[in-house]
Amino acid sequence: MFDYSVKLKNLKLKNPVIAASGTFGYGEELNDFFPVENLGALSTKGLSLKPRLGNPMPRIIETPSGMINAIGLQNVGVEAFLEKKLPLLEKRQVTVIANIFGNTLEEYIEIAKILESSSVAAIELNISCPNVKAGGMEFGNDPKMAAVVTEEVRKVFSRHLMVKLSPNVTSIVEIAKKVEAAGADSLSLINTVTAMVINTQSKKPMIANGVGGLSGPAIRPIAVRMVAQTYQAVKIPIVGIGGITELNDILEFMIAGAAAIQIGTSNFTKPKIAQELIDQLQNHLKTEGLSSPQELVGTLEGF
Amino acid sequence: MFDYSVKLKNLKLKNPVIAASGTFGYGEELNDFFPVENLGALSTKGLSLKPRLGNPMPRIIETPSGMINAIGLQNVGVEAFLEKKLPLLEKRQVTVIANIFGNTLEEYIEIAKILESSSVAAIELNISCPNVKAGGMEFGNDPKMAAVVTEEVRKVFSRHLMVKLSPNVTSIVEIAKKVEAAGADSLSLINTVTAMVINTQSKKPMIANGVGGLSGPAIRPIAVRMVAQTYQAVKIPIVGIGGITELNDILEFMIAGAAAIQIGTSNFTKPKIAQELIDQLQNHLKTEGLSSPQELVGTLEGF
Amino acid sequence: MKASLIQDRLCDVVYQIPLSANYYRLGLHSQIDQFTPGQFAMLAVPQIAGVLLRRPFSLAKQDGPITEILYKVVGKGTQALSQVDVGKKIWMLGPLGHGFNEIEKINEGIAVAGGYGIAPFYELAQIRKNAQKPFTIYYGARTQSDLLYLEQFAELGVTLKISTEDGSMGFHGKITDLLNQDFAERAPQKIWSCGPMGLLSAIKKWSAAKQTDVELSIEEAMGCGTGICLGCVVKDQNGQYIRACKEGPVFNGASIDV
Amino acid sequence: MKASLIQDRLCDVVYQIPLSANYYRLGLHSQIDQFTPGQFAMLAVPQIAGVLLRRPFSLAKQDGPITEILYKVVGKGTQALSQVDVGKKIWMLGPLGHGFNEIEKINEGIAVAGGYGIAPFYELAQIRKNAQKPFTIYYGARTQSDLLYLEQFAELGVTLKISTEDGSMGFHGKITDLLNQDFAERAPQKIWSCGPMGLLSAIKKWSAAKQTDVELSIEEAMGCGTGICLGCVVKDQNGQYIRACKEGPVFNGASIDV
Ligand SMILES: Cc1cc2nc3c(=O)[nH]c(=O)nc-3n(C[C@H](O)[C@H](O)[C@H](O)COP(=O)(O)OP(=O)(O)OC[C@H]3O[C@@H](n4cnc5c(N)ncnc54)[C@H](O)[C@@H]3O)c2cc1C
Ligand SMILES: Cc1cc2nc3c(=O)[nH]c(=O)nc-3n(C[C@H](O)[C@H](O)[C@H](O)COP(=O)(O)OP(=O)(O)OC[C@H]3O[C@@H](n4cnc5c(N)ncnc54)[C@H](O)[C@@H]3O)c2cc1C
Ligand SMILES: Cc1cc2nc3c(=O)[nH]c(=O)nc-3n(C[C@H](O)[C@H](O)[C@H](O)COP(=O)(O)O)c2cc1C
Ligand SMILES: Cc1cc2nc3c(=O)[nH]c(=O)nc-3n(C[C@H](O)[C@H](O)[C@H](O)COP(=O)(O)O)c2cc1C
Ligand code: FES
Ligand code: FES
Repeated sequence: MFDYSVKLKNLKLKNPVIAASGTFGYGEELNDFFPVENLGALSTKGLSLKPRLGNPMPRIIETPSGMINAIGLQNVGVEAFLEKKLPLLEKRQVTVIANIFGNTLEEYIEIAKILESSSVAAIELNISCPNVKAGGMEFGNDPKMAAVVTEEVRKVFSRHLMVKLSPNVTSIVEIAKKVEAAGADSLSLINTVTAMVINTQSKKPMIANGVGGLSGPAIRPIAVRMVAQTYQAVKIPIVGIGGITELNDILEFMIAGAAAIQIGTSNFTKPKIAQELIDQLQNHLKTEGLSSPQELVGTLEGF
Repeated sequence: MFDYSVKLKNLKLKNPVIAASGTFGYGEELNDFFPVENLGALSTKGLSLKPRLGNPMPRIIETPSGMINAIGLQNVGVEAFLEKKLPLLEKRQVTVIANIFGNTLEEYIEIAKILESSSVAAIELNISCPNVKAGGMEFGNDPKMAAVVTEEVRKVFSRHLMVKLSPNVTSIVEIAKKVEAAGADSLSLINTVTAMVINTQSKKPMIANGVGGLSGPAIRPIAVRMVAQTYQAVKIPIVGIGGITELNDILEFMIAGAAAIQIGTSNFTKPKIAQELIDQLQNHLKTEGLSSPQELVGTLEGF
Repeated sequence: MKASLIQDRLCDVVYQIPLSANYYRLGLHSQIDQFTPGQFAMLAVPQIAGVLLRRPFSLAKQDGPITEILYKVVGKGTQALSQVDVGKKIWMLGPLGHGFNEIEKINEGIAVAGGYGIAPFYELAQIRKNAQKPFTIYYGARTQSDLLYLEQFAELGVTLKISTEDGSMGFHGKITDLLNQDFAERAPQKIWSCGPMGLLSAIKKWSAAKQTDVELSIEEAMGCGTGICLGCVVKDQNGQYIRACKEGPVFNGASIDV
Repeated sequence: MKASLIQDRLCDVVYQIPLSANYYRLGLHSQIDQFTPGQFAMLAVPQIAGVLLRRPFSLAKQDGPITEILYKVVGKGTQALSQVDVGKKIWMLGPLGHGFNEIEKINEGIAVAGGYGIAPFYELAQIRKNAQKPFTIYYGARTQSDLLYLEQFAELGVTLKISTEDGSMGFHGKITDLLNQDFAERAPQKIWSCGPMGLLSAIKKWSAAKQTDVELSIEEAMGCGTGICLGCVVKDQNGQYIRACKEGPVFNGASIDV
């Protein structure tokens, strides 16, 4: 019996394909176009306690096989999300993962509390955010801070807690282990790689914020490496992210150890890509005679 | 008066374009084809105390706008280099930078001592190498170890000491500062980004070593970011490396703060690229009415 | 005007005609029903040398199943696009965004266009003609060879008011100077404008001074064209960022900060 | 044979002929003087979808200024190559590496080829013909449609010994079985071989048993083709890694570990 669903501990997905945070809006934008409820899950644009204006323009620039963004986490805020955006997703029975971030530990906790009494299936903790109280050092770049924020959110949120890891660190494995010990249910990786492009005419960065986050196929080999390394070090499920554009990319991540995957930048270049990959993956698994996606996970040999 | 030469402290280059280590052999391979002496300098394939066999095949794999290599630092060893390879470079009056690495601190020191009594103009210390004595942790990923190896080599090598930094760290700025304080004359960055591609048929990594180093245009925006950040933090000159394929890329690095640059992977895709870029850069500087490359360095605004 | 559903379709290239000044007319067998001038499409240009994202282009004209795009080669994506031969295929996502309003209703509407900002006015002129309304385009360019579609506009009975920066054709100077001259006494009933940001700012200012209704089609770098990346925003009158691709690209001049 | 200097030249595509089984004959206006069969070139295939590196191909034939490449579409680089129309241009770096030896000297030399390993033997057959030496090619393939250049070899007076895995043409079975049959009593004077690694290993073993001189043209992933990346190595008889692109791709069978 073929079962296409995936269980990340207490989070059940109808299939392993998740739309990545910040690359699928709040699920309403592609509505005419795409049956959002077909997704394994939708990770929302990052939510903060208060609405955020975001960065000035320009915010994006293409790079070789990639793009840099510095949207500045523009979002409606967690309250407006629950009021205005979530109902549509509820109506369509989408599995919603609320991607959240704060500038202080208190903000993270506050948002998580608010979400505890909502219908979202899970929180994805974006810890690649500068901690204003710690002088701008990112939560996600310091194993200790990453553990603290996980632990505190864990206390106030009882459903699935996914923690999204930053690749801009010396050892993602060390952070993964700390976050696991602090009570995370799963890990998603990777977030974007910090990068810059310079306009050689104006001598200014091509995005207003100076640096931004590199995503797309360019970073896929970095992400696959990090998933493979992390898989060897933790027991909780891993969600693989980075440059997925075709079926073979999903297979790479799953073989490396990802129980589910997220599609980001590819939603921009091909808005129906998630649906196509959901179908293709299902066909592939059946053709290979596998009874569930799980059978592929972590089958990497010789590493 | 237009002056195309570049001074990295005590190291004078006839132009700012250096062939990157491991991507131009020992200078003899492209001989028929390319007047090696036209290069600003040539950084040799990484040299170790004893000859090294290198990794099994496959050693390279293409990735989106990049490639991964795990050559395993195959090289003839420092003695054979001095005896068999250096004479040709001396004859052609090439400015030679000896790229060196060791598995232990002692090996680094030993090689540097040997080179002290040779004609090489500079050492480029490749610290992205696993330290066998410290359980495989890379020298270059730990600020303290990076400083120690710099300091010790500094004691035995009196000419130009360039230290090549790894991008696989949380803060390249922190390491740069430590290495500067330890006596480096210049910094070159970046080395390759650790990455992996999986063969989804065989379920094995596409390169025998498992992981390898990502290079090429894909990593350029990461490298430019790191150069810009490091330039703000150190006083010694910076040599920019990563994905340079055309004139505009060189300008990006120089504006970000690189006093010179190295060309790596592009030598594979276009063996005359270094010569072309030397000419194009010179023309550009003249057209812009600059009297030396130095006038571009660190002119980045709004960061 | 009935809205066409967004579609993403692999279209045959039915023509690719080089014009002056690195401009091309591209015909795509899109099978779009119709679009509102000002709407655009995201084209998947060939992914040469690391090109990843699609590129936005105004829809210039619909002729049965064929959509025309007027584009200028400015970088590697448009360069790659210009190399696509007739008979090859290109993915086109569209029509996207909101176009110009009141095209058939307004009696004395004028357009102000600069550069490839002329594109939407080809279809717009057709609609005005079908609706038997007069139509004048103020069309500014650097030099004569940058002026496109002149014959087509003549056929559609459009009154063309041309200005060039170098005086090689029409009025010598800026398009706003020409507007000042022609509308010294009165104001046009409505302005539809499309072109570089500098032009749009000038037209917005000019219209405000004249207290005339103006719609601006703005151009921002676009990542997705569908509202999901937040890469293309512009500030509205409340200082909030709204999306050029979704809420725009055509905005009421008063509602945005350009 | 005098060696041609390595050059990197932007060549016109003069023909691009689709054959069976996804094979193509590509004609490039390279202006190479000549090459030694077994030498190869690095072609800059179109950099579609992140393709970065050049791809190595054996030089199949030189006809005046035109170099012929015989290639099979196996991945995205060769796919992109097959889309390049006549009249477009491609960078070609070559001739590279060391080719087969004693082509004109040996009296009773045979070739053993598999797959696109047949390519170098087109020129080699021409040289043998010019030198008035007989030439037999043992040519193994999966099935009949994988067999290329059959007419050309006939014209050049080559004796073709064909084996296919499915028996659709010639001997039904492996090429080594056919060799065993034909050379039961004696051994060929020399073997030149090119094809997949599996074939080369088998031929090396077979030749060693027969104590016959064998040259193998080996195929490894290549980053540069010029000896600077160390990405294409093979072990020599001392266990040292040597470069397929520089010391090879043709090696004396005894000198390498395949
Ligand atoms: C709604 C909308 C409608 C449009 N309609 C049309 C239309 O109808 N016709 C049309 O021709 N265009 C139109 N455009 C513009 C079109 O989308 C762009 O011209 C196109 O995307 C350029 O792509 P490219 O790859 O050729 O250029 P890119 O390579 O992306 O470069 C674009 C510009 O930026 C510059 N640039 C890029 N990188 C750098 C760098 N590192 N340093 C300095 N400068 C740099 C280039 O020189 C070039 O001028 C429209 C845009 C929008 C948003
Ligand atoms: C000296 C030499 C001479 C040669 N001569 C010829 C010749 O004359 N004619 C000829 O046709 N070829 C020749 N080749 C081979 C030719 O170079 C290759 O076929 C070509 O480089 C393939 O390029 P590609 O981009 O199409 O394939 P790639 O996309 O690079 O892939 C190559 C192969 O690897 C597989 N592959 C790639 N990525 C993955 C992955 N992630 N997981 C699993 N499998 C994967 C592909 O399916 C394909 O089979 C020669 C090679 C050498 C070294
Ligand atoms: C435009 C854009 C906005 C993003 N916004 C967020 C965000 O709000 N929160 C977050 O955790 N990640 C965000 N990301 C990161 C993606 O979710 C994803 O981790 C990253 O893009 C790598 O995947 P990809 O290569 O498939 O795009 C954003 C990425 C992009 C491109
Ligand atoms: C095949 C290959 C071999 C390399 N060998 C070395 C080496 O021996 N020592 C070293 O310091 N860097 C080595 N590098 C790294 C390059 O010198 C350079 O830092 C890196 O490739 C980034 O530059 P690029 O993107 O221009 O290639 C090697 C890179 C490649 C691709
Ligand atoms: S282009 Fe992505 S939101 Fe507008
Ligand atoms: S392909 Fe680079 S050394 Fe042979």
